Amino acid sequence: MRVNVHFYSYLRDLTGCAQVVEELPGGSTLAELRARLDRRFAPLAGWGGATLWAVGLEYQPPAYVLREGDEVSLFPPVQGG
Amino acid sequence: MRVNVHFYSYLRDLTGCAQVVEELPGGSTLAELRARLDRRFAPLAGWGGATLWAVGLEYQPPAYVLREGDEVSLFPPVQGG
Amino acid sequence: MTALAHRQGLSVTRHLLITPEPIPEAALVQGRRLSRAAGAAVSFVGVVRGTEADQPIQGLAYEAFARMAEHQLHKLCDEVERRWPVESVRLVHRVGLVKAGEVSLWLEVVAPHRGEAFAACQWLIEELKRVVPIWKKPVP
Amino acid sequence: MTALAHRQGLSVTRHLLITPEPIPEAALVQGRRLSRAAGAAVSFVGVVRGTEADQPIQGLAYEAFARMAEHQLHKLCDEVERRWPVESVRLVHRVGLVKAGEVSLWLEVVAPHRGEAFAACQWLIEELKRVVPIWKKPVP
Repeated sequence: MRVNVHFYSYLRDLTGCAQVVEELPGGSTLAELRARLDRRFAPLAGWGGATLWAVGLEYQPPAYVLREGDEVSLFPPVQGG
Repeated sequence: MRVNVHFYSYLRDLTGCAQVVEELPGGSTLAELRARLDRRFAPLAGWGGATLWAVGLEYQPPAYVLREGDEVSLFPPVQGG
Repeated sequence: MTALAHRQGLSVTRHLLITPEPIPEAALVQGRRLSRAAGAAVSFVGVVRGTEADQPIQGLAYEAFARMAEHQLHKLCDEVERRWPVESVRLVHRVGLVKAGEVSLWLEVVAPHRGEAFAACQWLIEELKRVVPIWKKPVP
Repeated sequence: MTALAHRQGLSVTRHLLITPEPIPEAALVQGRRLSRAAGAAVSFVGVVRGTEADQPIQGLAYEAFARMAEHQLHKLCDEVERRWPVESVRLVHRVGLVKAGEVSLWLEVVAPHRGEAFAACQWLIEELKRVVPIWKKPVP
């Protein structure tokens, strides 16, 4: 299955990429997606900060099971205000 | 000695008086002034609410010793805002 | 402004007013002056509610012992400046008849960070309601 | 508005905006609408400080994941309305370059009494800084 992955803020700077399509086995989790992304984007693997995950407009934990067409977002801790 | 006494808000309504001059023995306290005022203004004696005292622009306790010419204010608990 | 800068004597804006005029809120907002250290402005607007003890009222009649009220407000601001690194405190309290829906109190505290701005603003209101000689009566 | 009235479905004003435009603070203040039960309006204004880690900066560049930010803000407002009897929540967050001294966040909560207005306003800012996807970078 395919998911769309969006990077924001410092994670976009690290990967040099705003959006990428990732192909995964059915039933993969966000944690498994992260392992793939870390291989694809070496600087992301070296990112020492926290990473937040959203699918669509909601936060999800690493154990979240992805579905075909999910819009996944990765970003550093938020800092509004 | 003489002091000027000012009433505010509900205490002015009770006494029907905004300001009065009171003649007292030297060394009298605010508590002693209050006893005199209660005799002079019966409704004040019946006032069940708290009374705050100021001399000049500062709050003072009942034991405060008055001086000639003091400007004394009596008022109910404040309610600004 | 840090507490240190404050102790070093950088000036703190202080604007305290008791007035029978309507409070010009938008003009007060536009009149805000900020240092480069200012990060947070917290304001409180007190509005006269349209009911008192469940009865509709026209408004509240505010009365102040004005000279003492101003003196006590200055003492409260002195204490605010001792406790928190505020850079500006502006307070306007209206007296006379304030109709339902109108503003009776406008207060703004500016500080480097929001925690101290909120704390100073809330403390100032609590103390104002405890020691500043202003009273109100419902006008039916 | 009491919590009961709120549960009975009296409408709560909710105005949430993420915008690259300067925040029209005075117009927002003048645009406030109050019910007869409103007694307190608490507002927080976040201002970009002129220094970051002791270095002078030109400003902060704010970036948002806008659709998610708006969705998360609405969820926060839902929770505010469950917890406190607020009658209005208005929030404007600016994105793009916000120069030092300019307003990045404007937030106002209106409620019957000040305690709940302060509590809701402070809670909303804390949560915004925890869950609303907006980021900033200093611009030297």
